[in-house]
Amino acid sequence: MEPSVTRDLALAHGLTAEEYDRAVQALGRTPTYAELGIFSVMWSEHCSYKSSRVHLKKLPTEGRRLIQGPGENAGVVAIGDGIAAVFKMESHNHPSYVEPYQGAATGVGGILRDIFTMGARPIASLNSLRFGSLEHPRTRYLVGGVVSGIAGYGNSIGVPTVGGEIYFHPSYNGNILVNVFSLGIARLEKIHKGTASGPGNPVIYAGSKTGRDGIHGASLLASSEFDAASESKRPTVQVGDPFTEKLLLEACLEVMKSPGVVVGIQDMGAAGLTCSTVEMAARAGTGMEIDLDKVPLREEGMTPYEILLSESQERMLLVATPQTERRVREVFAKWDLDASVVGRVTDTGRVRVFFKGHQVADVPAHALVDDAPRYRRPSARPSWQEALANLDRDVIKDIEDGTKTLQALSTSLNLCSREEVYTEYDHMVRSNTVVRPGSDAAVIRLKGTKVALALTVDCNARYCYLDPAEGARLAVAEAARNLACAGAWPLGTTDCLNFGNPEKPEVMWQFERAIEGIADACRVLDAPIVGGNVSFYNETEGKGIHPTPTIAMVGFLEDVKGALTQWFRKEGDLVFLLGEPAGSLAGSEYLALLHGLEAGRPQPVDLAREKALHDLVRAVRDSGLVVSAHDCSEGGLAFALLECCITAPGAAVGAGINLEGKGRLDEILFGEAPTRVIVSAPPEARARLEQKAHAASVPVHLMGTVGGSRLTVVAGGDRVIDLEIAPARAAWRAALAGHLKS
Amino acid sequence: MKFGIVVFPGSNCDHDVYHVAKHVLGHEAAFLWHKDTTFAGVDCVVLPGGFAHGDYLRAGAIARFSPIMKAVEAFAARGGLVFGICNGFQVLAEAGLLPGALVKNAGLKYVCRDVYVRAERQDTPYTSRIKQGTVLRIPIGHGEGCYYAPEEGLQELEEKRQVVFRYCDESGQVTTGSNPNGSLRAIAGICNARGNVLGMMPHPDRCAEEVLGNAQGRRIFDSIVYAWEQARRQRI
Amino acid sequence: MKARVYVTLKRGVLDPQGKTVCASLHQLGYREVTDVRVGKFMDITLGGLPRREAEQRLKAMCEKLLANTVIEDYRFEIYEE
Amino acid sequence: MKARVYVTLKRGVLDPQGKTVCASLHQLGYREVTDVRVGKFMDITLGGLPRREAEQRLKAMCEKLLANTVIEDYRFEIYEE
Ligand SMILES: Nc1ncnc2c1ncn2[C@@H]1O[C@H](COP(=O)(O)OP(=O)(O)O)[C@@H](O)[C@H]1O
Ligand SMILES: [Mg+2]
Repeated sequence: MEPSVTRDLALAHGLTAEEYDRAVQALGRTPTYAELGIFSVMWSEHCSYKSSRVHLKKLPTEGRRLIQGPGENAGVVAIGDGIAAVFKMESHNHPSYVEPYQGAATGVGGILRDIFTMGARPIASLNSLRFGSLEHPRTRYLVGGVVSGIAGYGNSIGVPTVGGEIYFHPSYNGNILVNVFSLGIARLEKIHKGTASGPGNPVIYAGSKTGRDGIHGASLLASSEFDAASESKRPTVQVGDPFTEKLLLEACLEVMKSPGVVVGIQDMGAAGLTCSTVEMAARAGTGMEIDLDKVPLREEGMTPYEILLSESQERMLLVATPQTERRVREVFAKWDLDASVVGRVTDTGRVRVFFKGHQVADVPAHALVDDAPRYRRPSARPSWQEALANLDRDVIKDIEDGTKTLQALSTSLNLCSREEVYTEYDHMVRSNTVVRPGSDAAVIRLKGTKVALALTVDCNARYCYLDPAEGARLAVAEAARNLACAGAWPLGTTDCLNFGNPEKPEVMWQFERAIEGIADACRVLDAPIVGGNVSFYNETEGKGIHPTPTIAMVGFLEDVKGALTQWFRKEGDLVFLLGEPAGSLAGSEYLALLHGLEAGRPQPVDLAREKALHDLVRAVRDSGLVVSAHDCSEGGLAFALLECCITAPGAAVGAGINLEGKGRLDEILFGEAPTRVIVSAPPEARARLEQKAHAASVPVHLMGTVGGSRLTVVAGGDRVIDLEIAPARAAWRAALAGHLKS
Repeated sequence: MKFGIVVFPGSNCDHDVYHVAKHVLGHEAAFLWHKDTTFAGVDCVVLPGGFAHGDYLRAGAIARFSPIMKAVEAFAARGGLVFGICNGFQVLAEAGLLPGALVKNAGLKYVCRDVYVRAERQDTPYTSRIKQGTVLRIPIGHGEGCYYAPEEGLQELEEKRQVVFRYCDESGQVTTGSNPNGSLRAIAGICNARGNVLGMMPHPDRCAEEVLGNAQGRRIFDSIVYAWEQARRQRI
Repeated sequence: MKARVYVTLKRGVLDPQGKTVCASLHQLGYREVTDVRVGKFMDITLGGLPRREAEQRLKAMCEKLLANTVIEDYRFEIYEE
Repeated sequence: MKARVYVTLKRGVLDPQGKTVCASLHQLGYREVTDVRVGKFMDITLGGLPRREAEQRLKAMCEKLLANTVIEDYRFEIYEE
C-alpha cells in the first residue's frame, strides 16, 4: 500500500513546507504518492538548481561560435566545416564516496550519455579528482576505486580519457570530488535536442531495463549534507554496465544518422523517467501520456513510484514519429536492446502517468520545470576570511637548499607525476591522441581534417579558499593558458562548481564570488560558458570542502601540426620566460607543503595582460619561433623548469638557468603567479621572439639554455639548484605509486 | 587488397583499424557484422581491439561464439590471413585458433602506454617487411594481456617458432622490467603453426601515422600488404 | 584452518555479467537457463586461531576489505582441512 | 532447479588477485592469513529438466563457455530450491 501524502511525508522527501504548498497549488489538490515523488526530485537542488540559478545567469554564455549554451544536455560549439564540438562536465561526488568504483564508473556513463544524446560521438574525456589527505583511512581505498571505476567504464566503452587533474587536501577527507568531462563531435545538422514536440508522436523507452536501483540516488544524495544517516541511503548506488552503454551509444547514433527519424531524445539520468518526460515536454511546451506497464522492468512488483524515480543506468527516452517508430525499433533490435513505446506526446501541457489502467500522476510539465522554487539565499563573507589573507612573510624561514626543496616538491603528493593514474586510462583508443596526458593540455586530431582540439581542466582550490573571486579568475586563466601553451585558442568553457552547504551564508558568499570571477575571466579571455554543473552540499558533519569551481576548457587548433608540448626538445635551444618573473608565496604549494600554511592573498591576475600573453604564445607558435611552451603554475618557476626537463616521453634533457633574482630565495624559486609561460626556442629565433614580445607588451626574459644532464639554476649570482635530471625524473615518476602504496 | 574488420558488440578499435586500412594504407576496408555468417572478397580479416560483450566472464569468451566466427575459422583453415589485435587476440585464443590464454595482468590494472617489442622472425605475413630482431615501439591498452600456456605448450610454441613478438626494452633485451603484464616468456604476439593467423596484444593501429608521434605500427600493416602482393604474384 | 568467503551483489543490484552470460547461454541453445548471477569467492588459509575468534576476524575482514556492503552481501564457511 | 558453478584458476596458474588480497589483509593486521585464492561462481536457475540431463547440459555449458579449461577448473552442484 502506498502511503497517503501529508505535509510530513513531503518534508521527509526533502521538500520544505513552502515548497510543498507550492506543489499543492500547482496541482490544485493534494499530490498522489507518485506525484510527491516527482515534485521532490524535480525540485531537489540537484535537478532544479534552486539555489544557484539566479547566480548562474551572470555567466557569459554568448559567443560567435556558440550554437547551444546552457539548458540542453550539453553545450555545442561550431568548429568549422559544419562540424560541432559538444561537451559538458558533471560531478559524481557523493556516490563515489559511498562506492568509489561504481560511483565513478556511473559518473562517466552519465556524462557520456549527455553527449551522445545530442547526436554527437564522444571522442575524449577528462576527469578532475580531489581526495582527502593520505592520513585519512579511506583515502587510498577511494583513489584506487575511483580511478579504476573511471578506467573500467571509459576504457570499455572506448572513449579515451586524455587528461585531468588529481589533488589531495584534508578538506576533502569526508567529501571527495569526482568531476568528469566528455566531448563529442557531430555534424551540425545532426545535433538533436531533448524536446518532445508533435502531439501524437510515440514516446520510446530504450536501453536497460528498469530496476529498483538508485531511487532518489543522484537527486537526493547530492542535495543534502552527508552524515551518519546517509548510511540508510546507501543502496541508492548503481552498478554501471559499460557494455550496454556501448550498444546504446551505437544504436542512438545510428537512429540519429538520418534526419527526421528522431524528434527528440534525452537520457534518463538523475530522477530517471520522471525528469526526462517532464523536461522534454516542458521544453517543447507539450504534454505526455505514459503507460508504466510498457516500461521494461528488471524486477517484479515495482510500484509506479519506483518506476518513475528509478535511476537505473543506460536508458534513453526518444520521441519518434508514427512513421519512424518502426525504424527506431529495428535499430535497437539490431543492437540487442529493449525499445518499447511507452506513451504519446500530447498537447495538454501535462504529463499524465498510467499504471494498470489507473492514472497515478497528472502534473503540469511547465510548472515543474519553470516554476520550480528559486532562492536567493543569504550570503555573508565568512568571519575568518580576512584573517586568512594575512601572511607575515617574516615568520617564514627562507630555504637554505634550493636543490633539496625542489626534490621535496617534485616528489610531493600534489606535484609528482600523474602517470600512475593516467596509464590506467585508455588515453589512445580512437587513435586521435596527438598530445597524450602529461603536457599542459591534451590535443586530439579530428580525422579527415587538418584541425585539432585541445583539452584541459584546472582549478587551484586553495586559491579559491583564500579568495574565491580571484581563485576562480585564476582557474579560468590557467585553463586558457594551458590551451595557449598547446597552441590553441579557447572555443568554450564548461564548469563544475563544487561547494559546501548553500544554506550557509559563508558558502553562498564563496559561490557568488566564484561565479563573479569566472564570469569576468571568461569574458575577457573570450571563452564563453556552454554549460556546467553545480554540486552543493559537499559537507560532512558540518565541515565543507575548499570551494572548488573546476574549469574545463576546449581549445581549437587550425592545424594539428602546430600543437605544442611543454618539454624542452633540443640541446642549445634558449629558454625564455614570457611574463613577470616575480612570484608570491601566498597560497603556494611550497608554503602548504613545507610550512603547513594556507594563507595570503593569491597573486591576482590582470586579465588583459593574461590575454596578451596567450595571444603572444599562439603568435610565436604560428611563426615557428618556439618549440615548447609550459605554463608556470603550482610549484613556481623552479618546478616548472624541472617539468620542462623531465616530462618528455622520450629522453630527458637538462638546462642551465640564470635568474636575476633579488629577495627571498623561496619566493624566486617557488613563488606562484599567473601570466607566466616558459618557452624554448632555437637561438636564431631570439631577436624575432623578443621583438614580438615587446610589440605585445609582454615582458620577456632570456633565462638560459637547454642542454646537459643537469638542471642548474643560478640566482643573484649563487648556484641555488643543481640537480641531476635522470634520477630526479625517476623519483618524480615513481612518487605517486609510492605515496599510494602506504 | 581488402581488409574485413569484424565488429563485435563492444568492439571499440574497429574504426581505428578501418582508418588505417583505408585512409593510411589506401586499401579497401569493410566492416563484418558479428551476426553475419559469411563474408566474401576479403583478403585479411582483422579482429579489432575493444571489449567484445563487455569482456564479461573472460575476455573474448562470448565473442568466439558469434556467428561470424565459423566463417572466420573456415577462412583461416583455407590459409586466409586472420589478424587479432588485443581483444582480437583474446578472441582467437578463446576460439582455439591460437594456443594458450590471456589472463589478468600481473599488476591487476589496465595498462595503457608504449612498450617495446622485438620481432622474432621475418617469415610471417605480418613481419614480411620487418627484419628479425627489429625493435618496435607500440602502445598497449589492456587489463587481461598476460599470456599463459602450460609448460609443454610453451615449449611447442618455441619449437615451432610461433612466438612472433616479445616484450623487450628499447635495446631489444628481454627483461623483467620491460614486460608490462607478466606474460610467460615475455610473449606479446604469436601465430599459428601455419603462420597465417596472428594475435598480438600491442596496438599497431594506434601508431601508424606520424601525426600521432609514431608510425612504427604501420610496418606491420605494410608487411601484410607486401605479403599479400607477393602471394598474389605467385598465384598469377 | 580454511575459510571460504562468498561475495555476491545484493538482490536488486544489476549484475551485468550475469545478464550477459545468461544471454550468451541462450544463444548457445541453453534455453532452460532463466537466470544467472555471478559472484566471487575467496579461499583463505588461516593460522591457528580458536574458531570463535577466527569467525569474528573473518567478519571484520569481509566488512573492511573483501566486500563493499553498499552493494554486496557476503557469507563465509569455516572448515578444518 | 538451481546450480552453482565454481570456477577456479588451475594450480600452477598465478593468481595475482589472491596474492594482492592476502597482502592487503596483512596490512590491515590479519597476519594469521597465510594464503588467499580467488575464484568465481555462477548461480544458475534452470527450467525443469530431469537431473541427469541437467547435469550433462551443465557440463557442456562449463566446457564451452563458463570455464576456459586451459587455465581454469570447474565444479558444480545441483540443488532444488
Ligand atoms: N586524473 C587524471 N587523469 C588523467 N590525466 C591526468 C590526471 N591528473 C593529471 N593528469 C595529467 O597529468 C598532467 C599534469 O597535471 P597537472 O599538474 O594538473 O597539469 P597542469 O598544472 O599543467 O594543469 C596533465 O597532462 C594532466 O592532464
Ligand atoms: Mg592544473
